[in-house]
Amino acid sequence: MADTMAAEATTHSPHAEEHHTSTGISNEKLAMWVFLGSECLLFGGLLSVYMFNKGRIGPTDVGPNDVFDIPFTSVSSFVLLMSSLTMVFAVSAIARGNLRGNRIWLAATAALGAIFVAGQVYEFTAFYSEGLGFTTNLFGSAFYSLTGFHGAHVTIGIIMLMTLFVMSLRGNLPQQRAETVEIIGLYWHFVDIVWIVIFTIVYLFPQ
Amino acid sequence: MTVTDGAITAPEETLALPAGPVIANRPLGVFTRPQGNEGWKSWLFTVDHKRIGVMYGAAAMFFFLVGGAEALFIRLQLATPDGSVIGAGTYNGVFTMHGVTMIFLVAMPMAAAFANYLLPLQIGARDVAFPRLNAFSFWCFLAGGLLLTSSMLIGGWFQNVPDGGWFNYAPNSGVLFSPHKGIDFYAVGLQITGIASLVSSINLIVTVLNMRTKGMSLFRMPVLTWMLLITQFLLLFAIPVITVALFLLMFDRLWDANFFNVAAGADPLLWQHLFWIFGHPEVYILVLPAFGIVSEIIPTFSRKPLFGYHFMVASGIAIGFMGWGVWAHHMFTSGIGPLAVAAFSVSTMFIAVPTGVKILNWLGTMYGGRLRFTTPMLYAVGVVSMFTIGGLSGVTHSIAPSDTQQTDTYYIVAHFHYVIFGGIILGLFGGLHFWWPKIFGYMLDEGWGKAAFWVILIGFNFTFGPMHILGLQGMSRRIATYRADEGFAFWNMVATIGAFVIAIGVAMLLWNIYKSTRDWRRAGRPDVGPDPWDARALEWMTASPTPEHNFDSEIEVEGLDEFWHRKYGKDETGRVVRAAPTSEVAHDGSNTKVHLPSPSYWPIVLGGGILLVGYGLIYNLWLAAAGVVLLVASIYGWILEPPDDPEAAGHDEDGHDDGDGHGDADSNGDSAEAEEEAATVG
Amino acid sequence: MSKRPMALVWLSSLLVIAGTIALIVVAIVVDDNHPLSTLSPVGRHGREIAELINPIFIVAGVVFFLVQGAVLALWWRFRVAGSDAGDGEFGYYEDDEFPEQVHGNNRLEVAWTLIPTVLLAVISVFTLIALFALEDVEASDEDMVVTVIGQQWWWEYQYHLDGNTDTAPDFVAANELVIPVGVDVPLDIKSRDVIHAFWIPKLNGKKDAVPGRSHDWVIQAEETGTFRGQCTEFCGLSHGYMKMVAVALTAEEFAEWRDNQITAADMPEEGTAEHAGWEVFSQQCASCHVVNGVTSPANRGGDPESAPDNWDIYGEFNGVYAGTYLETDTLVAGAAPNLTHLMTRGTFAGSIFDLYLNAGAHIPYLELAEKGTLNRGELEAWIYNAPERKPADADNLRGMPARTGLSPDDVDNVVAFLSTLD
Amino acid sequence: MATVTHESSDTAPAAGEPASETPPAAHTPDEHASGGDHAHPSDWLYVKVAIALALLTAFEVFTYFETVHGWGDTAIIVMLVAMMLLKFFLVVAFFMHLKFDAPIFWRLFVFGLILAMAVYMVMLTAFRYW
Ligand code: HEA
Ligand code: HEA
Ligand code: HEC
Ligand code: CUA
Ligand SMILES: [Cu+2]
Repeated sequence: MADTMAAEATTHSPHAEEHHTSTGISNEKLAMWVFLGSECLLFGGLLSVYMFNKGRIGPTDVGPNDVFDIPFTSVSSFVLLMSSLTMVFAVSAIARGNLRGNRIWLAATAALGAIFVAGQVYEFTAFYSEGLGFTTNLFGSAFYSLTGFHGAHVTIGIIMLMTLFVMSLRGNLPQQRAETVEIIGLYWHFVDIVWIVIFTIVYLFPQ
Repeated sequence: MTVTDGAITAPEETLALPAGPVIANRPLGVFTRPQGNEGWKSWLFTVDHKRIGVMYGAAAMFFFLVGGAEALFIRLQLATPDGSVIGAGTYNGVFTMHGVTMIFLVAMPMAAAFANYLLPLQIGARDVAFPRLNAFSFWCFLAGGLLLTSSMLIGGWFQNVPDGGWFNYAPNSGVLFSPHKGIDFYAVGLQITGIASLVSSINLIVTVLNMRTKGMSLFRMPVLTWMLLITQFLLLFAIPVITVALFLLMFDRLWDANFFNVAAGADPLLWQHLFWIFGHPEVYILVLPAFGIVSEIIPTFSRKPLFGYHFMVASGIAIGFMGWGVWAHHMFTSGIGPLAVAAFSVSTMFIAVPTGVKILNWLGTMYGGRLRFTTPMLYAVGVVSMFTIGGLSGVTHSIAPSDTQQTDTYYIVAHFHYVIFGGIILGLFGGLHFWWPKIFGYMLDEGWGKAAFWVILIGFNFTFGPMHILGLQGMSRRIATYRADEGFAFWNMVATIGAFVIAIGVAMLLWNIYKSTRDWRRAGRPDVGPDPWDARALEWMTASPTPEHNFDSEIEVEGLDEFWHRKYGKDETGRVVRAAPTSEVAHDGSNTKVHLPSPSYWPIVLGGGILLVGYGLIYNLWLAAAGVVLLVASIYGWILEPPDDPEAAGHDEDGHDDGDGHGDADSNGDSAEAEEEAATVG
Repeated sequence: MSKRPMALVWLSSLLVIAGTIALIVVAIVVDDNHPLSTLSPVGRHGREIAELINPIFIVAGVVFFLVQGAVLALWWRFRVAGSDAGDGEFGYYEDDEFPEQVHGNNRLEVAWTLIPTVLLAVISVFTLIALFALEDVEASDEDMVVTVIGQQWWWEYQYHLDGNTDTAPDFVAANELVIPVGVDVPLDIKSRDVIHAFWIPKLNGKKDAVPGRSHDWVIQAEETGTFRGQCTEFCGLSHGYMKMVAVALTAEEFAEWRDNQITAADMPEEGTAEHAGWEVFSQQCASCHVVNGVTSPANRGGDPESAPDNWDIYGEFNGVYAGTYLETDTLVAGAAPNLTHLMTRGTFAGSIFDLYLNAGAHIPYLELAEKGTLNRGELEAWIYNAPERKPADADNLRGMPARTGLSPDDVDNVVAFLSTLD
Repeated sequence: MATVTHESSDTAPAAGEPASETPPAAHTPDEHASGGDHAHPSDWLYVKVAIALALLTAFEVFTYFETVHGWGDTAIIVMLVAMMLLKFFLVVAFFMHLKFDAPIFWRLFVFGLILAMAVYMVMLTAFRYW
């Protein structure tokens, strides 16, 4: 949805170089922040559902301690964290007019994101083989829902980054559109901070 | 502005992306934009906030008849003891659909109709911030609404209808206890209308913050704009909560998750918390727009500015805030701890304070005024009076110990119909009469309007007044029938008669619309002019019906009630006198040089994709996959679409004569077709 | 036009309001024959609640009158005659007709913020006092605690005479909760399937029965008598037909009733209609219903040696007088009322049918089985085809299935057998 | 018509009421320096932030292993939450430019954040503690 929003602009303000708005802020960027405010409630809800339910399992059920592989998840968390760095590089490259740099960093961000998602897929299959399915117990349902929603957000982010990358290749992402990259970047960083929270609360909290 | 092929050394493709020069050409053959405003297409592909508003209104009115018909069946079944008009199973489906339809498909979209139509006008804007997104919100809402409503027909009459009540408590909503597909329809349908509300809330928030005309600072905005803004914020933060709840429900029902599986250790109260964290802000989402409408109508017909403008705004904000801290008053008996009960009981009570401020300020506005009881004014004063009754019974619910006697009885049903019908529906009907001339260019008949009001008001009180008594005498809600020896027969019969009186009133209202339209057409009378009521806010400053481009030129605002102050001034003695005739102040809509966004195919296609995904989730995942493909395709189509149709060369110069571009009474556009001109095509 | 005599204005509006109020007051005060009314409490809690809310109703009434009166007064005082809008002439007022343009008044605003605040602060104090007072359970000689279990669509009562709800109950009853008068009876409210709510309006407010949770509640009756109730949380198909009754007896009567409930049923003599009924019952009914003493766990597909079944998902104990979970892990009720003392009840099937035709006020509760005339027609119809009498979904283990395979003789015999269960 | 002053100039609100006619705010980009070319922090700053984030993460993971388990769960949770919040605000402030950008973004986002925390905290604690 984010890119559909971001893509709205010129339909109403063809003179987009100059922001013709009451606050001086572009509509798209404001919309993204408003949207992120709303996302706080979404992830907050999912996280609460997880915290509420993680302990509601029988003594012999598969629980967090049985499946979590902290070293592995730490690495993939680190990868996602670093993708935020490459993302800001992409933004700052295009802001300076360095289109090639922008492309490189966009691709790098997407790649790091993809590694993270791949790690998540691996993690899910590993957990599944250890006996934790989506339907196994409340912990399973809540865990997969929360991390799955996050994974879906990352995936959408990757698709948007790839789209930007292709656009850039085809010359449709000139410096004047730096804000598009910045807006997608906001989304990307948000997904990252959500993971910061998930990683701490879901994985690292003493069970 | 439109740049045709070759005029710029444009790269292969062009995109309607933010920031940067517009490079318009035609990327692939399919990605053109539809043309102008001709016939039905002009409605399907429109991105004009006014048409979208009208469509919201028409859809809401349609669903109101559906929900009202369901209400009549409820009342028929309950008219006598041991009623047998519809069986228990059907009854459960009927009251569930009645509640869901009325809340999500009537009250919310009807408020959205006013928000879409009026919000940009009141802040002097050309359109909302994201016109295509706005169109998408509508189609998405309609998709959700149709999906929900279709549950009554698919697989047999009322066979697959949601039957868990509108708040659909777990675990009764699980597959185990409701094995047919009804509750899937509920979960998926509300999820879809939720997306619509969320998108439109983002859009409207950005619109208000960013699209205000020159000088329109926040505290010069009309109170309606303020209330709508607060409503959008409530939606922004409340929708995700129900989204989470509905996802859990969907996962449980469709893919065997355990969120509400008590045997696996789940606690059903989780659903209640999530639902009401959404649900209580939701009731203020419903009522604040109506409050805003009342705040526009009363000053106009009192010939006075709104009493205590800042307090009205502040109390609206206070209600918005406090609305987040009271949700558990719906759960006083569900087993939350005594401290929680105490806290939520007290927090709930104090919402009466800001609400009371509103009521009293309306009275203050009327005080000393020159009150003209036109139809809109009747409805507005009706709100002041009837909402107070509902509010007061609300305060008696907030007394937690006595709520244990009241909850889930008809006393509650009485409360919320007084606030909802007496507050929201009356308010919205008032708005309908008030802005009708602005939207369509002619007045509704006052005689019929007033008559309909009185019939509705009387019927309403006869329907819901007795429910207070029934509730206190112990009649539970959601029961398909009651025993003869329980003593509920008399007042139930009164309520049923009352409901049919309301139906007559509603029929009179519809007849009024039909008759006024017909008379106006036949007599060939001219449009009413910009300002039939001598009103105050900016929307009255442009021609009626509003031209497609809204205002001929940008308005510079210097104060609250700008339009009124342009019409009136004070002479040396301080008396209010006419400063300029309305015709001089208002725009006549003749400017044809305003740039307008082209219509677009993609919002409705995207809505269609979502509808497919919806049915797919319920019936067959392959269908959902097809829907996803359509969805992704239309998102890319959306992005790749040029901002204007390159074929429509000279788009700007050609101008936009509005003609009767805003449809006829029944808003389906078919008879309007003939009168519309193909304005955009060169 | 607008200069009507104010006296007349007030008179007419007052008349309308007074008329309405009179009607309502009559309707409420003449509160006879409303067995579920919250307005005429008989229990301590119901009374305390009423004492809390009645003054608040009055406060609300005063606010109601002030606001409605203000609306009417402003209406009559400040209205100007209407003009026709539809006649092509637009604009409602002559240009020079303007009232004073008042924008607001801060002192008024503060006043009408503060006054309701203070009022509500006072109300909230009383509310909190009442709230916590109602939490207390008054000690009594009785240790008894009743576990109340809601299920689709009837109520089970497990009596724990020693107050220990972790052990097996002493006996089990259905739909009619019998209590001694004048003492607080603690309840422990649970559910076997979906959420229900236990509510005897004349005694106390309601409390939800939530599966997986156990809620404390308490009822007390200040007078002996029969008090009706209704499940008030929507619980699916037959929610409207899920009622219950509380019966308050004197201490002696209660003891008599209790001692009878603990006894098991006697096996009917062979060769009698009752015995024939028992045979049918064992085959057709005992897979769900228990009659202590004459049905066996084997009837319920259990192992006769290892009886009784473990049916309670909340505790570890084995209930002797249990219904059966047909499917414990999915938490569908599937349990059926224990019928050991069916005839000592006044109603059956979620208290929607009277078990005796002439019961009414004439027959004291304990003498129902002796003196009452059995409501045979309804009972037979129920046994023959229960879902027709009360909406149910027996295929999904919710409610009692039709027994249309029974011959008229079988039904007669079963009823004969059931009549011995007193 | 006699000399007419424009009414809006003297619709002064009743005494004491906050002035309703606040100076025109719209179209003066009051909240924000300009439309997009605000001072971008240097890439080196980003790298420093990233290093801080990495270190914090490393320390977080470190708490998980045996060495610090002697500290007790509460202490660990407090530390973890502190580090989590620090990381959170580093990303938001620097990577998402909130430190440099228009305050309205900050307000919108933080409002959602605080609302979410408050509401869900109340919900979760209500289950257990009150
Ligand atoms: C438009 C929708 C709307 C509005 C505005 C309100 C407003 C209020 N509601 Fe209502 N409510 C509903 C819609 C609404 N409600 C619905 C739909 C339900 C049922 C849901 C379901 O179960 O299906 C419900 C249920 C409901 C309950 C739960 C009842 C139960 O199920 O047990 C409670 C409990 O506290 C409650 C309280 C209140 C209060 C205190 C207000 C306050 O905001 C009212 C404030 C207004 C006034 C008080 C009047 C004006 C004030 C003055 C004139 C000042 C002087 C007044 C005093 C000093 C008292 N409502
Ligand atoms: C916007 C909200 C709204 C509105 C406007 C209404 C309007 C009405 N409601 Fe509403 N009602 C709810 C929201 C609303 N309701 C909710 C949320 C519930 C709770 C549901 C639940 O428990 O889950 C509820 C429950 C509810 C009950 C309780 C059911 C129960 O608990 O068992 C009853 C009972 O009388 C009732 C009656 C009515 C009536 C008579 C109207 C009337 O005012 C309706 C008037 C309208 C008409 C009469 C339409 C006119 C129709 C025609 C002219 C003919 C029709 C023609 C065609 C279809 C072509 N409603
Ligand atoms: C599959 C289970 C099942 C079988 C078999 C069954 N019943 Fe029932 N019975 C129930 C349930 C469940 C109820 C409660 C129904 C209700 O009130 O909604 C019930 C209620 C009753 C009641 C009313 C009890 C009360 O206290 O209100 C009677 C009497 C009764 N059954 C008799 C019979 C007889 C006689 C038979 C056999 C001919 C029979 N039942 C067979 C499940 C069963
Ligand atoms: Cu049980 Cu309603
Ligand atoms: Cu509420």
